[in-house]
Amino acid sequence: MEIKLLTEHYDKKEFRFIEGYKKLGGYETLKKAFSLKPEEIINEVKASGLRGRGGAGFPTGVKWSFLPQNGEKRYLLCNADEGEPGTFKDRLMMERAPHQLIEGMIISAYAINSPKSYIYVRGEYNYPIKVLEKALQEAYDAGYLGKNILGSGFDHDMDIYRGAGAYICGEETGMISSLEGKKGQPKLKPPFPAIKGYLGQPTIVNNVETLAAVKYIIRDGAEAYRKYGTEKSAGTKLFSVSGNVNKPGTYEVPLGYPLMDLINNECGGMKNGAKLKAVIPGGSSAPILTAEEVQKTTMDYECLAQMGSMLGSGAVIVMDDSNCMVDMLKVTLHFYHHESCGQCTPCREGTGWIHKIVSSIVNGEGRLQDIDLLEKIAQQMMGRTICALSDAAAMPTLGFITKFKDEFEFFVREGRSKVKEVRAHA
Amino acid sequence: MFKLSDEGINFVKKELARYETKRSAIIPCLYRVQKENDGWVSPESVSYLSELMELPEAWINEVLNFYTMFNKKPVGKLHVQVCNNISCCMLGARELTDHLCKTFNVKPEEISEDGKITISKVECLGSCDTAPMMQINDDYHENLTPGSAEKIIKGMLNGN
Amino acid sequence: MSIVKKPGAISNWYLPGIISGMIFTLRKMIYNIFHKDKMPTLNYPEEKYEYSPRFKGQHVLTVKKDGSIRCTACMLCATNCPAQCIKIVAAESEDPSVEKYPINYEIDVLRCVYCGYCEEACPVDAIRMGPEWQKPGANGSNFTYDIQELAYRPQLKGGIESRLDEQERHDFGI
Amino acid sequence: MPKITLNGKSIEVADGITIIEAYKQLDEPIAHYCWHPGLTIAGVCRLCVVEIEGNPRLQIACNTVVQDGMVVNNNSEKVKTAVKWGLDFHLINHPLDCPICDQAGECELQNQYMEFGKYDPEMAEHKVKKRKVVDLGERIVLDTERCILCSRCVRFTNEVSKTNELGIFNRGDRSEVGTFEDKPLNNKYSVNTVDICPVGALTSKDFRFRQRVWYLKDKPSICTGCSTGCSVNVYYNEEGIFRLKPRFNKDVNGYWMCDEGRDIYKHINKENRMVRGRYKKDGAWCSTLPLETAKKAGEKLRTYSADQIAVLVTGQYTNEELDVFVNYAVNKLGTKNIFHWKNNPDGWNEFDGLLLRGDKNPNSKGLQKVLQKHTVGGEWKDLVNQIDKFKAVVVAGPENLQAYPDLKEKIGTLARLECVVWATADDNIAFEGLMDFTYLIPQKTSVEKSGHFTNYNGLEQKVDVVTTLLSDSLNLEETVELLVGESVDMSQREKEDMHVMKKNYFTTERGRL
Repeated sequence: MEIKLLTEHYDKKEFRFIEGYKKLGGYETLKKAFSLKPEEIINEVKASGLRGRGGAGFPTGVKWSFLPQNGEKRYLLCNADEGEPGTFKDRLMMERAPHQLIEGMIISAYAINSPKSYIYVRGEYNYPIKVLEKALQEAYDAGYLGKNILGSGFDHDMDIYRGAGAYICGEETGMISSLEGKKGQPKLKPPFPAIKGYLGQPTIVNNVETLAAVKYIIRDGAEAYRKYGTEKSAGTKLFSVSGNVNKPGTYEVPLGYPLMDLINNECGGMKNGAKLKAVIPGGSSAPILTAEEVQKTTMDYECLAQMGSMLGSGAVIVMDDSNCMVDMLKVTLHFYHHESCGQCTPCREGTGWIHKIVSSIVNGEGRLQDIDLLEKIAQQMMGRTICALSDAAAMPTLGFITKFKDEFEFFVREGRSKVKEVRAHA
Repeated sequence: MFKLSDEGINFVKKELARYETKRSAIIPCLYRVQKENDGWVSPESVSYLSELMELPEAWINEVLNFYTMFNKKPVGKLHVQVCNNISCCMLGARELTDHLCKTFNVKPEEISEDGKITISKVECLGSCDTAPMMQINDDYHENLTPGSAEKIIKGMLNGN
Repeated sequence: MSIVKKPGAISNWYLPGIISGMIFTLRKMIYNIFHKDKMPTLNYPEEKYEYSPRFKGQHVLTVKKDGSIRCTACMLCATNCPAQCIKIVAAESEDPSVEKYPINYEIDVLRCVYCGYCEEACPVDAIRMGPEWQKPGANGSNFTYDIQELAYRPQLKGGIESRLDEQERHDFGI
Repeated sequence: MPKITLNGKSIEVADGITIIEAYKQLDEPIAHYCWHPGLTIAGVCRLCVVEIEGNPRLQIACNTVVQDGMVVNNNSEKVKTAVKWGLDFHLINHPLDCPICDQAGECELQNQYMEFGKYDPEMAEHKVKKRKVVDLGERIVLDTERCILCSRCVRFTNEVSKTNELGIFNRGDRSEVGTFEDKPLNNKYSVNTVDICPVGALTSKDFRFRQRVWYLKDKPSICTGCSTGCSVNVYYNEEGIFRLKPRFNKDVNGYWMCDEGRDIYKHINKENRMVRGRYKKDGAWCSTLPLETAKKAGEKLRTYSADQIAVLVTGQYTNEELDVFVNYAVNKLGTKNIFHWKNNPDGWNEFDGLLLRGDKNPNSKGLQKVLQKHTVGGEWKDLVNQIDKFKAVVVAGPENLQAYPDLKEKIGTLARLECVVWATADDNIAFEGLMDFTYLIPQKTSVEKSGHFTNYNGLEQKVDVVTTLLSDSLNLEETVELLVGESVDMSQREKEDMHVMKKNYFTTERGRL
């Protein structure tokens, strides 16, 4: 059953502008937040069990409490560099409800006592940036941003930074590097950004959805938020469903929702009534689930971890049986090969290597030992690098190979796909 | 020799003051240069920008080469970027790209002879529910078929 | 070794031995006159013996398809040479894909012990030892062979082309 | 002081150091490329992985600070496999053209693969091709294909030389190191990037292809290029000296040295040296052994009275030599007219903030000390003022004539005197301008003698004999002894001169058959 918490007013056009937003209860929560102490907000967020919605699923309240108490200037960054293939929920959130994000950010900034925040939007999102810029101006004009907001004595400035097309900038330290005007290469951890982030200052990076959800946690209280979802995965989550379904799109459901229900009820079932073959549950870096596994999957952090996959950014890619898995892996690996920042050797060389191997299999030049080699390489790429891009390339590789080994072997032996003809594209 | 317009120079000065470090202004300034330089950033313009911003050329060049939205080669008036990522590929993005390349007689990533169009394959543009899709200059065009995509581009080419 | 002498009077006579020797020689001579083709000796130096191609004789520097020298002046042969008879002077090549080549490559064949280590050490099949085995000279300096002699001497008819092509270079990972 | 256990050995280390530094301290082998003690941590090569007890993930040693009680190892199977694969990842796109590459023999990739490698390459795909032989100015050649993107050189230009020329452009396995549009990398410290490059991506034009490194020996010495006195290693063989590389010295130069200093070996090599002693007689140059020249000069010199002799001295000799020289000049020649010749008195105290100084002599401080001891000394201008007073001058000339751009002009001034006795290591066309009764006495260079140099800071540093290029030449001590008529025992001289010929010099010695 879809629960419209964040997405309640997304269909209403006036929700995008400040008057309409205020009419629908906007910025009321901000007033409530200012009546609370920052620590109380942090505790409320902790109690709500909100976990980062960008991919890693780290508890947000805990992340905020890592900030050093030394009076250094803190930054809040909103991660709107939505690059994970299959994900498009943040775009929707920025287009349909910019003020919801801004309000959530002001509350969060107040909680962590940050005077300055940036929304880092991926460069391709030209329209969302325009919407956000307008909303930001409206918020400044209405006195929700700037000096002494609503007479609370809290000053906050917010700015938008437009990325320029690099998946890796969605990684929090990569984003910080990019914001500093460098290549978007992730930074070494430790120190973590909460200790030393943007320009060496303590920095909190949160996803759009996370920050927007903060508003609802403060509005309704942690208990009300916990009502949705499971014990360990509280709240609702926006899932971006794409692929071979009848109604692809973004759906807000509580965590712990069965994946089959999401496909059959919300998305209207498989396109043309085709047979479900596999689902990638959390963006292309999540290991794939076979049709049998899908039946018993519920969409929450724990269940998916148990299935050997992950919730990631909530991008559900549904595949029917017309898709060749070797070909799909090639497409996926092309992406990681293209997006590897080139900093750490295992990722830089490994992503290229496995992409080349899979390409040569698709071109009919594969060798049987290549399949084992792919597994070996992928295993050695896991956990060896600064950021998780290397893992993100290795995990689907392992997933595809272990679960659809017969297709790979068939392709190597016969030089053609088991499923359909894959032509070489220019 | 490339030079920014006065408006552009003011923009650069404003951006330099806007962020905490001067370096942060590199991306916005490169966007500006790209806009004023027919859609791409030439090496001369990097040197020019380096002088204007008083930052080393290598820093600007690093940024320029890292991000895919800056074009290092001249592009056509219509820069058609077809998403070739997983969701779009499942629904025929590659066939769409091939069709467009054949129709408009260009090779992917290359500028057409008349300089009007460049078709390139890009990674996920965050519009997977409406696959396959393409971005022409700044705008998204979604739920495409080879026929509809061709029609859109032809319409825009004739409109020019 | 000791010479065993048979005791007896006849063996002290030389004449029978000499005559039997003469008969043997005469028989061979007459045989050879009528079977010239089966004669085992050569009329050196008009005739020369051809060794098998595997004979480790005179060094040859191989060339590429375009006739330029294959050697990359890595000096591994010179390093490996137990007689220290190889002298190489490397230089920067105009062609970036070649990068380095020898402007001077000399082998002092009088010091050379023909051990073949240079051939073994060469990573690019640039030096081989061929079946030629002798070349006289009147002066010490005649025995220091340079690139001209090693790669392009008339007997080689424009040089021996190394098999190593681009594909093989790839296979070797070069 | 945290106490930690590395590979089963316990060690006490300073607070706040990283595990890799502890490994270095213990001299345990650990693979690494991007880490360099003189630069910030990049943590990108991922080779220095270690297993820390209680941590399921392998950590990189260069970015992990030691904590008390840490138990670390890098010899478990897990770590070894990770390092092997790490090296394979480095090599899959690295061209294996070691025969051509000038780094071969001192290449970290070779060494570490030999030590830690997998020895079983599985790469069957085509390598990524990148640009080769990129000309980066006067001193550097870049090969982007060989680069393993450790970013040491980039960090060097950003952090040490602060010139920011280098960058890594593009991303993924298309990344290429380089300067913008191949602009020259012409900062004053550029060749340090060659030293820190673990592979043959950056090579020095000066040294490139001149020698294979395994033909070279190295010995420590001090750079005589300026008064900083950087610690260096001199690389040489029987054919001469080929290069200088900085040697770590935390008190003076750290890990670096300037490009100018790297050129000083050129004046030491035989081609530029004064091999035979020379003197001018009846307008023609005669050449003899250095010893004979010095004796002849001494005979002539002793015909003048003490007041007629001036002594000109440069700070290019060791403390020991200068001590004897000044002592003999004062006490045996009896002159008080000793002048300190400086290379550029105006820019004498210049300093570029890192290493380079305006005083281009290794031992100006030492010379001043000696002069003070004997309460003598004047400047060049003092000599010029009273030049008519003198008939003869003894010059302890600069070893590196390049550092004295006004040499010709100075020679012109000195030529006005009747007799010039000049101790010099290098030959120069400017000497032709001198008149009769000129004696040029060949000197040893800094790599051929032992002694001490005192740098700008008063730090005394020892130099030892690295090699002998010209066994006949004298040091300043012997020269002055001969000048005052004492005898010098040459029988103990090392006889082996360097061979000018390359490896098979035997051919020339063989003669006709």
